[in-house]
Amino acid sequence: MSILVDRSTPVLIQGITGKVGSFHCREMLKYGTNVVGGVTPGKAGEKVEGLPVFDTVKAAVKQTGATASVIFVPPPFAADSIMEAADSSLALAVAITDGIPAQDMIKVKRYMRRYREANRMTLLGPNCSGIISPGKSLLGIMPGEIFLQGNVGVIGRSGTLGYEAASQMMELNVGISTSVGIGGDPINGSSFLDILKLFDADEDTDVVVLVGEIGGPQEAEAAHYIRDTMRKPVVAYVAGRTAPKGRTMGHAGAIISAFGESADEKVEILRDVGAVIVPSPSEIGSTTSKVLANLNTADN
Amino acid sequence: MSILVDRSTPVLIQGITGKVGSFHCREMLKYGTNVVGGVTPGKAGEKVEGLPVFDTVKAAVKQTGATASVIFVPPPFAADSIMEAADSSLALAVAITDGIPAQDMIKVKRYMRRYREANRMTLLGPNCSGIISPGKSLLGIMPGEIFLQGNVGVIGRSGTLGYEAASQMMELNVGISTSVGIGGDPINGSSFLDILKLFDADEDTDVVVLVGEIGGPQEAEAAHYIRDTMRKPVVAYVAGRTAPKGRTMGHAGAIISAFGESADEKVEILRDVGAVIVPSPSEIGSTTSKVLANLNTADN
Amino acid sequence: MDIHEYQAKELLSEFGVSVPQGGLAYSPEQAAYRAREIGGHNWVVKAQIHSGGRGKVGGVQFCNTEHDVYKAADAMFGQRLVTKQTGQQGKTVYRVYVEGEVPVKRELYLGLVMDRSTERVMVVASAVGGLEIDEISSSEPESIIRCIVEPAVGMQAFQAREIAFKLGVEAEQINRVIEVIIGCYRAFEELDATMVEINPLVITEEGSLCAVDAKMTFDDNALYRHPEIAELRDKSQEDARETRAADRGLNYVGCDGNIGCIVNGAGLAMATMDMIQQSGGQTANFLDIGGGATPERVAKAFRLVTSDENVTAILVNVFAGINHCDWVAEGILLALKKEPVDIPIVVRLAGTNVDAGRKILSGSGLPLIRANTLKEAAERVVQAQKSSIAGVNGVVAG
Amino acid sequence: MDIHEYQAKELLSEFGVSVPQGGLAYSPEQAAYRAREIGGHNWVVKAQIHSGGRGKVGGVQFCNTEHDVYKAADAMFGQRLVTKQTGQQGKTVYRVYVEGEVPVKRELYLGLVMDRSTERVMVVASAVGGLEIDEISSSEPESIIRCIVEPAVGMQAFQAREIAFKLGVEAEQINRVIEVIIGCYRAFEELDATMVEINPLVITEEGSLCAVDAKMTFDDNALYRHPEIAELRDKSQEDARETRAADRGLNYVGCDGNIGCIVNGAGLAMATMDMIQQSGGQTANFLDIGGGATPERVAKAFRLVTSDENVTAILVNVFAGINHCDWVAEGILLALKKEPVDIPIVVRLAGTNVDAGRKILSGSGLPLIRANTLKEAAERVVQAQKSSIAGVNGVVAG
Repeated sequence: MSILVDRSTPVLIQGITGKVGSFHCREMLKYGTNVVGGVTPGKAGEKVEGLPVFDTVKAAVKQTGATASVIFVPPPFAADSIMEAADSSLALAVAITDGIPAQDMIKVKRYMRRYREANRMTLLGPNCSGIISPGKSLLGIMPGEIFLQGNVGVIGRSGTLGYEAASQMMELNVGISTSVGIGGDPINGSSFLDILKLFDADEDTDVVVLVGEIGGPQEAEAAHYIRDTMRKPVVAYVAGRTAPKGRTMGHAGAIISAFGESADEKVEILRDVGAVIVPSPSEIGSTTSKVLANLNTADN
Repeated sequence: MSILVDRSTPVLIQGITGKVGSFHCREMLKYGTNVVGGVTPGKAGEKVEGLPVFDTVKAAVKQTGATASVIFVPPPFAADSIMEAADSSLALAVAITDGIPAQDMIKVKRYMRRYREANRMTLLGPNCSGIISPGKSLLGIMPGEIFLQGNVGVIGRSGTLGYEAASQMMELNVGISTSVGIGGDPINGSSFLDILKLFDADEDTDVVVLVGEIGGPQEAEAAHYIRDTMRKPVVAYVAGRTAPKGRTMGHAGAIISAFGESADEKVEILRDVGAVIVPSPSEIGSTTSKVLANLNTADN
Repeated sequence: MDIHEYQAKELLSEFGVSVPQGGLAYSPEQAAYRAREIGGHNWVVKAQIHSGGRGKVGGVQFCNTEHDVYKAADAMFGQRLVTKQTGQQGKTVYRVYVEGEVPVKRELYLGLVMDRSTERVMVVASAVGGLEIDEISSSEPESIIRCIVEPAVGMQAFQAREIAFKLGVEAEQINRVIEVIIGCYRAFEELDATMVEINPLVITEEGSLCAVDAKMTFDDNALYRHPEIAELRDKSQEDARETRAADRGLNYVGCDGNIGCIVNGAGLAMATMDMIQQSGGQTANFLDIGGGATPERVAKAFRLVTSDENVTAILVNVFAGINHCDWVAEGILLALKKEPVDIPIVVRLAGTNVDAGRKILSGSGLPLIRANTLKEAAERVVQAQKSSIAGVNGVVAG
Repeated sequence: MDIHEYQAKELLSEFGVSVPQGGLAYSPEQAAYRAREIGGHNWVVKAQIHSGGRGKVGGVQFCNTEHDVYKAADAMFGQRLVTKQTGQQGKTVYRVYVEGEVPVKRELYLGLVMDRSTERVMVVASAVGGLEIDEISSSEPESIIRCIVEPAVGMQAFQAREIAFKLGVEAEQINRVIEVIIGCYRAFEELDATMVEINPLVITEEGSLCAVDAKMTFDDNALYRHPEIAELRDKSQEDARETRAADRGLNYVGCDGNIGCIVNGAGLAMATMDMIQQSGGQTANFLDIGGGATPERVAKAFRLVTSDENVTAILVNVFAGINHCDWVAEGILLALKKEPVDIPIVVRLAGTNVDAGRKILSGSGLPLIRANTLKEAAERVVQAQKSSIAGVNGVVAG
């Protein structure tokens, strides 16, 4: 098992006829993702990589049975595309698009709450690199070959820092069940907490690595869950200890504005709840490896 | 027991310093309702009938412990007052105001859904005569003396038709547990169905009288519940069999526009699910009396 | 509140909906002048009445010369058009609208209504335009597309897009159709409409989009915040009795019987009408005098009911809550003192201050027929009406 | 994006917020002229910089004569004001704003921010105005009123009323305070702001309301739909390096160290900075070259980093996903060919096409220092920087 996506998950690409959409369609197919079609309004009947293109997500779902979607739609139209996905009984949408206005995302999240929790689509992103269940399925823009299959769940905001973590882990032969990018925007679809819960319930995940950043309350929220409920060990790294206060660091989300939002404060909060803190960005892999080893020792 | 209001229910009046609000404050106090204060922004510190006036509902709730409110605020401000009530941890609000725009009510209902069902205020009305648990508490504008205490629950849209029903019942010595006016507007706080469920669960209610009207889908909705779930006998009357089609009959709600909305169609639907149909508006009391008598015979 | 087609088109065009070029006329001369203004050789002359179904009764005429426009308009002015929607009395034509004829390639249907089940705005569309929506739903039900708008965020582009694609519109027109749908939704929401209908929404032979007929109705309760809409009210299109009633703050709906009803509360008024019919009578009207009925208001209600010449008996049925029976009794006396009535009047009072009310009436010396219950009231008024018609008049003018 | 006080006031006044009469000046002469235009005898001259806390460093001067206004403005122009918010380099004054002085009776605080916990707009108010919000929250935390706006319906009158009553405003001002709160919310929502702050919101001695200072920031991602806001950008208030970066589509934040960083992705960039510091170095900047880094863009990033004269070593750390290592390598060659650099450069490439990238670099003949891991990269650049400063230059200009 893995979380959210598996070998069989049928995937749509919204914005499939665009330059970025078609490029990553090809990449995902190469990785083995079960891409079944795409959506670009007005281009129904065309083909991309031999896959059918539809005018609307609902038409695509009806014809292909897709349950997940990857969104490569430009920022001014991306919020609408996410809502369309949410209204088309998809289980998951991964919004890659960077630059969606915050108020559009408030609207999207308000809109999504019209569905009962059981029927509500899971949204990853926007401004994220996607999700990968190594060896099974890749929905996003990450290089698949740096992710080794295994039993560690990874959650992070940043794409490339996620790659760094994955490659450190591969170097030490530590495999990943699923790696989830939740995206760098201040208002995003799924939080650290949301994904942490999924990993806690996933029987093929033994350890979770949380790759945090300065800014926002989400790491602190996750910490409460780690303290009160989480059954599995959590390894945590927080980037931005040297970041100047009050400045936006690339991600619109990475700005320190309240107590508990600096990297040091987050590290402290996470340590307090029992997460294993990664001392340096180069030790994400080795720390995880040690925690895994301890776990295996304890099991025997 | 009765539903929604009882002898002890502490009640606020929103718009208490207005002519209508202060008049009905007095009437409710006379009936024995536990009115504990009122709200008119900017009039905090004043008294009405010896009761304290507050600027905001929250301040009033904090000081008085009120759990219910009756709203006599003019139409342009009424939607705001209902939302204020909903945001002040009241359990019940009764909106008497007639003439609230439909879009304001859409907004109010959207707003109320921000609270989880368990914490969500029950709204009666707008454009309703209120609710009475005879001998215990009256929140509204009905003449209390025509309601005899007993074991019949009454739900109706129209105020005066509710009085007619109550007085026919009193004439035959048939008493009422609670009588609920849900109001005549097309978009209202509680539906027939909502109140039907409460009566079904109320141990002091043996029979429910549903006083319907032409227009809207609510009687048909209630019929599904009566068929599938309702444990108690339902007596139903539907007004407007002689109403011309396509015309608004006083209540903005009473307009026939779709199938199942005419009085005859509603009667048919309700008869089909086993409700006892009142053959003529003068027989609401006698039909209820017979159903009660049958119930008592069956019990013995 | 209803408005005219030309007014709806004017409003919708402010929200980006294209409409044919047209002009309003109050006379045949002005109609011909409008045709010249518009130019071309093909015009449509349309009677402006508050009703659909005009075309079937001569309210829409196609003309090829200015003289034909003149003649068509001349024939319409002052005519009473009786459609399926107007009732027997019909609606009189005081204004016509002249438009350039639009070369039709396809006709679509687009409507927005307040859906009471979901308590939200519903968009209804069909690829089969031109027919009334009830005709479409009986003859081509599967052509009907429905879409509920989530009020938290309003109509979204993807919803309009889904409708447009389901309508089978060609690629060139998709974006225009989306604009029209979103424009109509914005008009609906911003103007507190209860209905917006474009039928047909035409795709012209040149491939452009055009609202060839449009209808809007508005929420009376919200008119206070749209004075510009309230001004569009056209009393010539209302039942004169209903207009008088509305001007007096009363809710009145005219019917075709002869027993006038004065009741407080819409539900009780309907029940009273039902009861009269069950007792063998025919009601002349629905009339709800409302909650705060002062003597003056009751008196006005009286004059309104008696102004209907079909009325040969009156039933007053008041169950007083906010009202007081003594006020109602005084209102009756006031009305009958000012304008005596020579038809039988049955009065049933109940509720707040009922004894005081009855005392006032019985002490008045007026030959009013008293009833204690709804049933009694209905039976007595039916009986009195029959006797009255038979020449036995139960009331001697005061 | 930040804007100036006078611009924020102009915007807010369109939403019904009263502001003092005032005028902008680009010279001391114009400032004196503005004072005359405004009239009266009491003025405030305020340096227009993108920072709060001006008052404490001489950026706000009270004047009683036009000549004093002239002098105050003259002293401000061209000055670098260093506040708690500007960083050491400060912000230069190019514009001053002259206002009539407002007779203060009470000072309130009003702020609206995007709250990340609830993902909604939060209104923050305090009866203790005039101080910065962090000062209020440390000295008078119980004075702070918070209110979350439900996005489905927007700010409601009752919420504004609750805030106004909690502020203890007197009856005469309640409605004006409500108008200001609702006006600020509308401005926030309609203009895609991320922050609106009025501090102090003054109740004047005559009992009217006045926004004496105002600040607004905007969502960069939404500027495309507000061209009128985008035009308010004042590059003179930005770090010149950051301006250049933004103009090139790069995310750059200047720091005070000497190791220049070129990284793809914000998270990795921060981690790289952390790693350099842990290895004993000091970073000169945060720089995220983004996802679609073409050779041209990498070259631009190079020029940007080397234009900082403090930089004595550079670390390129690219983990390619969308990017390809070969593109990055070509970008490096392109940049160094055009503008040779005589400081050590450490390059760490990983991810897509890493072998091709390494090959390009090693075949270039440039004396680049290669690193395979993040740690190695940081250690080597720190070492190279130290050696470089010690006079042993690791790179011979191409």
